[in-house]
Amino acid sequence: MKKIIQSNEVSNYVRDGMRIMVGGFLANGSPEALISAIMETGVKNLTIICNDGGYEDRGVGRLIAAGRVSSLIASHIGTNPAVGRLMQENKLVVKLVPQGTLAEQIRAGGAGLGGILTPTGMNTVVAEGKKIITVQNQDYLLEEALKADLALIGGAIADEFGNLKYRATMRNFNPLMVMACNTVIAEVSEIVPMLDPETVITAHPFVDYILVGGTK
Amino acid sequence: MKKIIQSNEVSNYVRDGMRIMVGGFLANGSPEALISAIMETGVKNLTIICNDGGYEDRGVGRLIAAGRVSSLIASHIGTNPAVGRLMQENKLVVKLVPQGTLAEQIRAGGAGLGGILTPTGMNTVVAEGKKIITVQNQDYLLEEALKADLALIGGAIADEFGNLKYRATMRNFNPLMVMACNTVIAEVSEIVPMLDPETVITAHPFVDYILVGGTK
Amino acid sequence: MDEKTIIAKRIALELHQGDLVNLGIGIPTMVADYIDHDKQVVLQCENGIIGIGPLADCSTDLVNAGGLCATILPGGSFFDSATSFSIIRGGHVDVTVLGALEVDSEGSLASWIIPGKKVPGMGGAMDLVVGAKRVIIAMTHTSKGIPKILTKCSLPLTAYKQVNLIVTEMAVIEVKEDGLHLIEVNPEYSINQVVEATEAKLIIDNVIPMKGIEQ
Amino acid sequence: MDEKTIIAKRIALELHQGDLVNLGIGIPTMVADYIDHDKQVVLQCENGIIGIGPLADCSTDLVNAGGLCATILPGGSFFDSATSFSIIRGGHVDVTVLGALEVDSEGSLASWIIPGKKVPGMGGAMDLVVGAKRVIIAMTHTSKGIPKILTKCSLPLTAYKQVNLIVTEMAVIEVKEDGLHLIEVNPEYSINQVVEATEAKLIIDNVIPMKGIEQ
Repeated sequence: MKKIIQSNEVSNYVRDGMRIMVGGFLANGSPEALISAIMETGVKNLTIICNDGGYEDRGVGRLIAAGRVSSLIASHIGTNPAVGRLMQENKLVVKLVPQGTLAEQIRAGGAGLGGILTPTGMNTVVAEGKKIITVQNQDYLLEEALKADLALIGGAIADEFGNLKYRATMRNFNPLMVMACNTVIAEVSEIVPMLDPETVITAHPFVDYILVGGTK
Repeated sequence: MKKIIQSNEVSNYVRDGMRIMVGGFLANGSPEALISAIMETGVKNLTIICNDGGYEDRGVGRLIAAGRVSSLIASHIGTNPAVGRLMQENKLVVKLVPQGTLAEQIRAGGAGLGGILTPTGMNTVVAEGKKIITVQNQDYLLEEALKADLALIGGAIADEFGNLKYRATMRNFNPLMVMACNTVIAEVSEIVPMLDPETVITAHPFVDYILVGGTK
Repeated sequence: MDEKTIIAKRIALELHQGDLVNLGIGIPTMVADYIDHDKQVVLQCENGIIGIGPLADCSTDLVNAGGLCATILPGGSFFDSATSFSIIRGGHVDVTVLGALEVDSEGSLASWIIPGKKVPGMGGAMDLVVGAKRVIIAMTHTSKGIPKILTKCSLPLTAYKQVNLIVTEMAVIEVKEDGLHLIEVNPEYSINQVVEATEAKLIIDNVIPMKGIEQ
Repeated sequence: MDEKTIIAKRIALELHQGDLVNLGIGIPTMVADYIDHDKQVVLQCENGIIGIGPLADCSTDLVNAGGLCATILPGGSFFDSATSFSIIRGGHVDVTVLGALEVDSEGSLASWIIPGKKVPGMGGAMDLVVGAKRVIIAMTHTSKGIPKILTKCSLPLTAYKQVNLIVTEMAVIEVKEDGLHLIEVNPEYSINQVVEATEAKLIIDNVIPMKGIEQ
């Protein structure tokens, strides 16, 4: 039912300057085969939204280390020395966001909400320049919804209809990102005939393309 | 691990004037045995938050029809004639909320968010008296988070640890409400040894008491 | 063919291959019976299901958005109400088909309350019409002769300027920036009859016979 | 016993029957090794797991919040990052144990950035300290002799007024409305040594020997 693509077809869906959400938490649940496929294309100047900067040799960190990323929105960059180096060389702009805020901003983007009202980051530099909204005598920071052109999803198992479930902690940001992007490519380790309807995490209408290539 | 209670113990956890969230959608996934147990107690003057008014003889509608409810927050009341009748007699105050807004307000209550920014209800009576927040040139209605004292959960299957999954469409508002209430009583049709960790919908720390009594 | 069937058959033509569709209660539900099976249209219900199938006896734990016992088709899935309305509000539903009490020349609609008379509530309708990419209204053209397509809705709105298409037993009307365009008329009626049954001004440029309603 | 072990053992005493606990990276992770098994403390990791177990070889698809391969205990479950932070921000975590670069007399802490030098990012720490019912800081008392418990944090804050307890290898300090109360001192140190190693004013009323650190 869904379009199964090969890794050399990934280039059809990415272009310079694109805004891309990439699933994974410290490369756990990151789409390594899709990232490799994008490394093969010449695309550059990408804006990447991901939980963290990954590692130089794993996860989204590979794209960063290769100089393909000009802007990164993440909660943590301490595991990838390339991030700090490129920031100092003014080749990479990093926006750090509290992890729960990032998750919720992406969810809001997919859910048609304008943003979120969170207590996280109040009275810190995170709050600088942002609106404070008071609800029932408590102050909340208004953090705007996030969307992107493309989602690269990992850690999944698909069924023949294109439904996804995720393996263990590989779920993390993946099911949030599928809702918040115009195009979704999911890397799956296997395709089973049909998932139990009660265990589907991402329903098939949200998946545009599937690449079979994830490690099992 | 969790405290298993009998229906005559439910009275220990409810009292007059309590604010209670009740799961279910037109009584599908409503905790009928818990509702019967509450009917047995003398409690009254309840504030009920539920998707709808149920039916006179099914779901939360039974509590309404019996005059136990003084305030109802719901998205739909057309299936229970008792609601309209009690409203006209000034015995029941009803606040109608768009269904997606209600779901998201309850989720926000459980998630520690102050409220939500939704386009739903803009330029309608739903917007009256509420703050409008503009984000990226679009106007959104600020709808405040909802919490309650007690959640009555239905449609569930538990494991011996107290984890829950829900049967088919009985999931609806149930997993949102467990997060938004101080005390949670779940009515389950059965207790299995252990649910697959990837299929758990409500994790056991959110469940305080379990009543075995739901219809299978 | 009764008027409900005419409306349902015509709307079925508006659904395309792979569309994710939410059908409201009443006439909209009937649309499901006339969808071309080759199209692989997927039906969502706001109570938490993608891939709802035909009605069933109540041996299942599954109901549709009208509370009636139903089935799930292969490939379907269940989710909670917050996820369901993320799908709806987030613009992931391609088409929603809903009934209405009134629709007006700006594409606003009223469907959830008749003050002092009937207060069913809005249920999921306000989210659906704001969130769905395309909003189709399925309703009889008049209420016992009284027009329901108005210059301006008189009842409290469900949403402002969200309707894309109005399908009645008499006509198909498209809502555009400049107003209501009469695009199809049921051959059993004249254009004049449609105009007379409509309070709002209709822009009449290129009317064709109503499609999809052959016996 | 090294200073990290002292801190971890003392903090383990703060966790109670049935608590849902999130342990940060570093010393906080070590706390897990000293929790009394009868207590049924449940560990949550912000990457989406309740019931995390010991580390494992990487034959699983499961990592802890430090990215290390781990296991899940019976009764555990997985969820996405939005749900994980709903649990955290929503006040459902009973205790979080985190490291810090600085803590101050108001209970504010700094832990995520040394401007111009090191910018690891805040990860989930800002949500954890705002959301958890109780915030315990696990850190060495000084950084090579330079106090980390200050009148006022000098580094950018992780959160304002959220810390409840500070546990170091020298002492246990409780944060109250009126300031920092020195409540326990490791018998290897004198109260004076603790005071000298602390920049913030300590309220000293009823000090007892540090609990739980017997060999």
